Amino acid sequence: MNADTALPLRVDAPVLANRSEGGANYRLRLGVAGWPGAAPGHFVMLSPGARGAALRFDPLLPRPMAVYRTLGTTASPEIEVLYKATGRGTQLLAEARVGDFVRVVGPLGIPFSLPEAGRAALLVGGGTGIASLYELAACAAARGPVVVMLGARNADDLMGCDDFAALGVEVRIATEDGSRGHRGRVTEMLEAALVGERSGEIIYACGPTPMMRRAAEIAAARGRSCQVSLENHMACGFGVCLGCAVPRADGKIALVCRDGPVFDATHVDWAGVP
Amino acid sequence: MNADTALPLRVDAPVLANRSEGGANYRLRLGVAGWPGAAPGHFVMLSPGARGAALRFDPLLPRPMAVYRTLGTTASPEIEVLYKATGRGTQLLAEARVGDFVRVVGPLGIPFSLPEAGRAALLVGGGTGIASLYELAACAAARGPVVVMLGARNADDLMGCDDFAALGVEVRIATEDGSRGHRGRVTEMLEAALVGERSGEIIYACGPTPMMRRAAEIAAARGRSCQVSLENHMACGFGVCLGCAVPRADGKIALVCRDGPVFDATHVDWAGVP
Amino acid sequence: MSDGRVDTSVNLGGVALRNPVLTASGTFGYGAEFAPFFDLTQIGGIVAKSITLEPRQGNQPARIAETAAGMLNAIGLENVGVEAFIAEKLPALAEGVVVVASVFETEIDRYAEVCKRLAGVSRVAGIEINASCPHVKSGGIEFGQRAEVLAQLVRATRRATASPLFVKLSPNVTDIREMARVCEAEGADGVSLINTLQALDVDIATRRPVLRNVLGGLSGPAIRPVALRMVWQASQAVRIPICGIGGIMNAEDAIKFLICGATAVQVGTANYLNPMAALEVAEGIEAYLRDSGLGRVTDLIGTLEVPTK
Amino acid sequence: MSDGRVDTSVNLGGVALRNPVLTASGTFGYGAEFAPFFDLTQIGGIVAKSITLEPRQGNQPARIAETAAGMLNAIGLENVGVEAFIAEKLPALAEGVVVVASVFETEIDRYAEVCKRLAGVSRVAGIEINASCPHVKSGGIEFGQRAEVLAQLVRATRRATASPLFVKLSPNVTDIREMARVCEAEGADGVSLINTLQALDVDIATRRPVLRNVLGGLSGPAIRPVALRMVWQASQAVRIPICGIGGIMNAEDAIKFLICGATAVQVGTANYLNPMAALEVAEGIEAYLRDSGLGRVTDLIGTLEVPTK
Ligand SMILES: Cc1cc2nc3c(=O)[nH]c(=O)nc-3n(C[C@H](O)[C@H](O)[C@H](O)COP(=O)(O)OP(=O)(O)OC[C@H]3O[C@@H](n4cnc5c(N)ncnc54)[C@H](O)[C@@H]3O)c2cc1C
Ligand SMILES: Cc1cc2nc3c(=O)[nH]c(=O)nc-3n(C[C@H](O)[C@H](O)[C@H](O)COP(=O)(O)OP(=O)(O)OC[C@H]3O[C@@H](n4cnc5c(N)ncnc54)[C@H](O)[C@@H]3O)c2cc1C
Ligand SMILES: Cc1cc2nc3c(=O)[nH]c(=O)nc-3n(C[C@H](O)[C@H](O)[C@H](O)COP(=O)(O)O)c2cc1C
Ligand SMILES: Cc1cc2nc3c(=O)[nH]c(=O)nc-3n(C[C@H](O)[C@H](O)[C@H](O)COP(=O)(O)O)c2cc1C
Ligand code: FES
Ligand code: FES
Repeated sequence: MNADTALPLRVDAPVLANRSEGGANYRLRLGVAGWPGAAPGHFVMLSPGARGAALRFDPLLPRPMAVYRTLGTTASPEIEVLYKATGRGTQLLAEARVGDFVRVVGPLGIPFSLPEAGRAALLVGGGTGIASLYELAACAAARGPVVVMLGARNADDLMGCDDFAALGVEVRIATEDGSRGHRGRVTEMLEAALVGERSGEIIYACGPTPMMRRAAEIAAARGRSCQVSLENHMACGFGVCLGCAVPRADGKIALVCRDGPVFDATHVDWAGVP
Repeated sequence: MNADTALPLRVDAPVLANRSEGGANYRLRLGVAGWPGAAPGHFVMLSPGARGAALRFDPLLPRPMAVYRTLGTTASPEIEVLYKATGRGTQLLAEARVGDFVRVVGPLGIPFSLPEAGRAALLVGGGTGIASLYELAACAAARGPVVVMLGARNADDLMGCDDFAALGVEVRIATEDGSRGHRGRVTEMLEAALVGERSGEIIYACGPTPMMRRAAEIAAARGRSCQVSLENHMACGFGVCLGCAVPRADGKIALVCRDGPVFDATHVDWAGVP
Repeated sequence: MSDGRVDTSVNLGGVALRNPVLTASGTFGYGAEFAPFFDLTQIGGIVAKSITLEPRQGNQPARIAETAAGMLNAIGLENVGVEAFIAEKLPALAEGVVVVASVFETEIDRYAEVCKRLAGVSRVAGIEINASCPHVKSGGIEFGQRAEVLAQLVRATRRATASPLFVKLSPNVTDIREMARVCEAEGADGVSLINTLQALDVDIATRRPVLRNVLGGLSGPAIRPVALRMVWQASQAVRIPICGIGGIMNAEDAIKFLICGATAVQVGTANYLNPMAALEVAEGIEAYLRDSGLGRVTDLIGTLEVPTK
Repeated sequence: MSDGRVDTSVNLGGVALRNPVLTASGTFGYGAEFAPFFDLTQIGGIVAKSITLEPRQGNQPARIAETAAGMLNAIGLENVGVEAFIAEKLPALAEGVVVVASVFETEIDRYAEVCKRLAGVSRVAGIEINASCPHVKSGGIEFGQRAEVLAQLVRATRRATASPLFVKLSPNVTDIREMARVCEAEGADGVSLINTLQALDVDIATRRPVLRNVLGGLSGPAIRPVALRMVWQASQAVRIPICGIGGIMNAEDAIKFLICGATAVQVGTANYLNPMAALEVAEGIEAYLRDSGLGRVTDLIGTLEVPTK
């Protein structure tokens, strides 16, 4: 079946693993019975503690999380999520133990469109946005040269670098404090990379809004096409609460969960993104 | 210092142990810096999850729990709590792991008055009420003969029997399904015990309201004095919310947390106890 | 009953429901979004997202935020408009799904006009008037906040439609009984309550409201005790059926509303965290009836036993 | 400020407070109960349990219940009465503890009489009128729910006392601004809001209300967004200072109220789960001011930045 058009399901998924990876980073593995598979850019809504013995309604809303990758067998599919335990919900998620259940709704959203065969791809990820790029890097690498640029505040803040490296793609790192790789912003690296380099790469960006906005500007200035995956507050994740609105360049409103999270960077009215 | 008049403190206490004891029963050990000690009948208010990484306000209120016993050293005092994970708060408490923190406010309440030296004591405990009687049994045993009668729905539901036995006091058990000891209610055992037995014992009861009420009736009919420790819903535990009211026989209102939890059974208007 | 079968059907002001569980307007889209999760004919019915005469775009973001056991929203009037609702949204729903259309507008005559457009649309089993909209003429105060304005609104929409007419009340009032009585007097077939409580939250880092619209509506478990109070008060004040709404997360919550006098309930915010919530509520109510030996859900409605002081 | 020292003092309608944190009436007893937990002079002050002319016994149990991120209470009027308050409760408090007396009654003239009894009692820095009491004459509706009744109440109590007079508003109203304006017009020195939201919860096993009194007041984090909305609305409507109340669990919550225009805040339900909550809120506000480079808490009050639509 085609993951791009997979219908979402709701599963109370057993926690198979939930480890700290240093800093605020955690790696969660869930058994998701009936998982239809996911394409790069798909996400799920996770309700931390929803299925603990004690019913909890605070925090109330599920958290949107990218499907970092799909694992397991067709018989017993598993998904992996890389997340940062920063606020109340993700901290609660970090407390989930093997055997606990986490409610999963997904796969959701419209995934990235992959580069045509032979076309080079430049992936730019920052903060939690890095997690949205792993499957994309894997698929793009099968079609053409891939450079992944990962940015973070500091080395601790970086997620998944080794996984990307293991894909055999070129990984460049930037940290604001210089504790690892280039000292500065990942978008500076992007800008530098586009100078003189053979043109035509397609750019993919996911991370904090200012980062994505800057990547969009750079891509436009260099005449490259750019897809971004927006991280918006969501209540439902499947187009019914109308909470995840972003203004489009044409003045209309788009729903990040239904019309995205992946957008052509030129279709977004960046000034209005919350 | 005298535990009876100890001032309560508020401590975010590290969980030293929190094990299941079969059925819904759990045994929690907390490190309580500065613990002034407690007398039999004293209780604490415990806020489950109050100090987890993720601030939780649902469930909101702390749970009243008897100080099952005081352990540790004067330098690093510990208290033990025996509890049943039945509702939302206690189920959350059951999820607390070693290293987590549980907010403790206590010691609280007016403890049991101990039997005069040489006087025999009959302790009747049911359900969660059993936990309020352990320290009492220990102290009473040092003053005269003690018989402890423990009641529960079934064998699984019983708490702390072995601890009582280890005190060297006589332990009699009643379960409603007969899965352990006498088949039936613990109050039937009490009634039987008072027939013909040498009179003058002082009776102490803690458990579900109907059980305590029945024990009070039996004691009155047999001319024995009886103290009960009421289990009432509480918000604060130290006399400020006025939530834990019970009607007294004289028509006035008493606060279980401040004027009790221990009351002379004849002072309670049983018909009005919620 | 001994054979374990129970009758969960109710008649909500002329709308026959297989069970007393509907979904709340604005929390269930136009229905089709939930088809992947369960068979919508298994619940009593759905109340669609409120619609206006023309399509509307709604507010700029941020539109939602999380609060303690609740959430805030200020979506604005975003909807596809009555024509697209009839032409595109209704046909997308499977046979047998009971649909109540929800209407809101900024002027009374526009409310009435939307009701007229819905006349004779076979898929529309009833109309719910969302009275929690700011009334431009009375300076932005909600239609449902002033008895005389509410009376005009109900009168006008009652005249405009022959379908079962329900009025969804605003909880932001001093006396919900008065508002329920007005609806009954003006010929409404039932009242739905509550809509969201007007609220505000602030980001202390930016010192800005968390919502672009500044004020938003509070929903979720946090408001359930207020909703139960209002449903019980309304049930004491009027004879028309009541649809109970507010913080229903599971069957136990829904049963509380039925006990307080609601003939049916609507599941709202819960749909976001659990797209199968409404189905689970319906199943849970049936189980409760069976366990408590009640043969019909109607045996449960309004059974709150009030202690004699 | 560079030297890290900040000025947390505020003047609340004539009452000088070392910091803007008080404790809410009915959640802090008469103060002495908290002496074991912290030095009460370290917070702005305390609002004592509401008192009546005569001692009162209050409601039969159950009086409290837990709800989602909140609690219900129906204590009734239980209190020691104004005489015992003056003779026993006030002297039990350490020097330097700022005490605001809270007054409630069933008749306006009785409210005024309690205020008179408090006249010249040196330990009483101010009086807060609890307007959330059922007014017998208007059929059990709260004094604070009808503008005319509230106006009479404020007028009568204003005449009865020269001390700083605060009116604690009921949130169970259509328009909190109107109620705040009435208080300002009648000469109140400030308004405190909010009191509890009228609510109800049900035990589905017994099909009885969880409280003996049937209805109760909802408090705790659940109501905070409603309280913030009302405080902000009131701050737009009146010039007299506002004391913000509702679901304050920590400093962040309190800061939100200050940003919304409250000159001070009251910590309520939080005192039950954390007897040191008020002290921690006061310390947290000071830390926030220091971290954000604000020299005075007054630089923070009313700084909510509203986006231009
Ligand atoms: C499509 C998508 C994919 C994402 N993938 C990942 C991922 O793979 N790994 C990861 O760590 N994070 C990811 N995020 C971000 C993640 O959803 C937030 O970090 C998370 O919701 C924050 O919750 P909290 O409990 O830590 O914060 P809180 O402050 O407790 O959150 C309060 C509310 O704000 C929302 N919120 C706060 N920050 C964000 C944010 N940055 N984006 C969206 N909602 C937010 C929460 O969902 C919640 O509703 C993704 C977001 C989106 C929209
Ligand atoms: C002085 C005293 C000492 C106690 N000692 C013990 C003990 O040592 N071990 C033990 O297991 N239990 C003890 N209890 C009972 C214990 O407090 C309750 O079992 C517990 O509060 C139930 O909380 P929950 O989250 O499981 O139930 P929930 O249903 O989630 O509780 C909801 C609300 O009701 C209150 N509540 C529910 N049942 C009771 C009850 N039986 N008594 C008081 N409040 C209740 C809760 O505190 C909470 O506020 C004691 C009670 C009192 C008053
Ligand atoms: C995001 C959102 C959008 C809503 N939109 C509408 C709407 O369009 N029309 C309406 O009548 N109610 C609307 N509501 C209110 C709900 O229908 C319901 O009355 C309210 O949320 C309380 O129920 P709950 O606590 O179960 O969510 C909306 C609620 C939410 C959370
Ligand atoms: C158990 C209880 C008793 C209360 N008693 C009073 C009272 O006597 N007088 C009063 O003005 N407010 C009383 N209140 C209301 C509080 O002062 C406060 O306004 C309300 O609880 C909201 O604040 P919170 O959410 O921080 O508790 C009481 C609240 C509770 C929970
Ligand atoms: S998150 Fe609900 S519509 Fe997008
Ligand atoms: S529990 Fe608060 S007064 Fe007893």
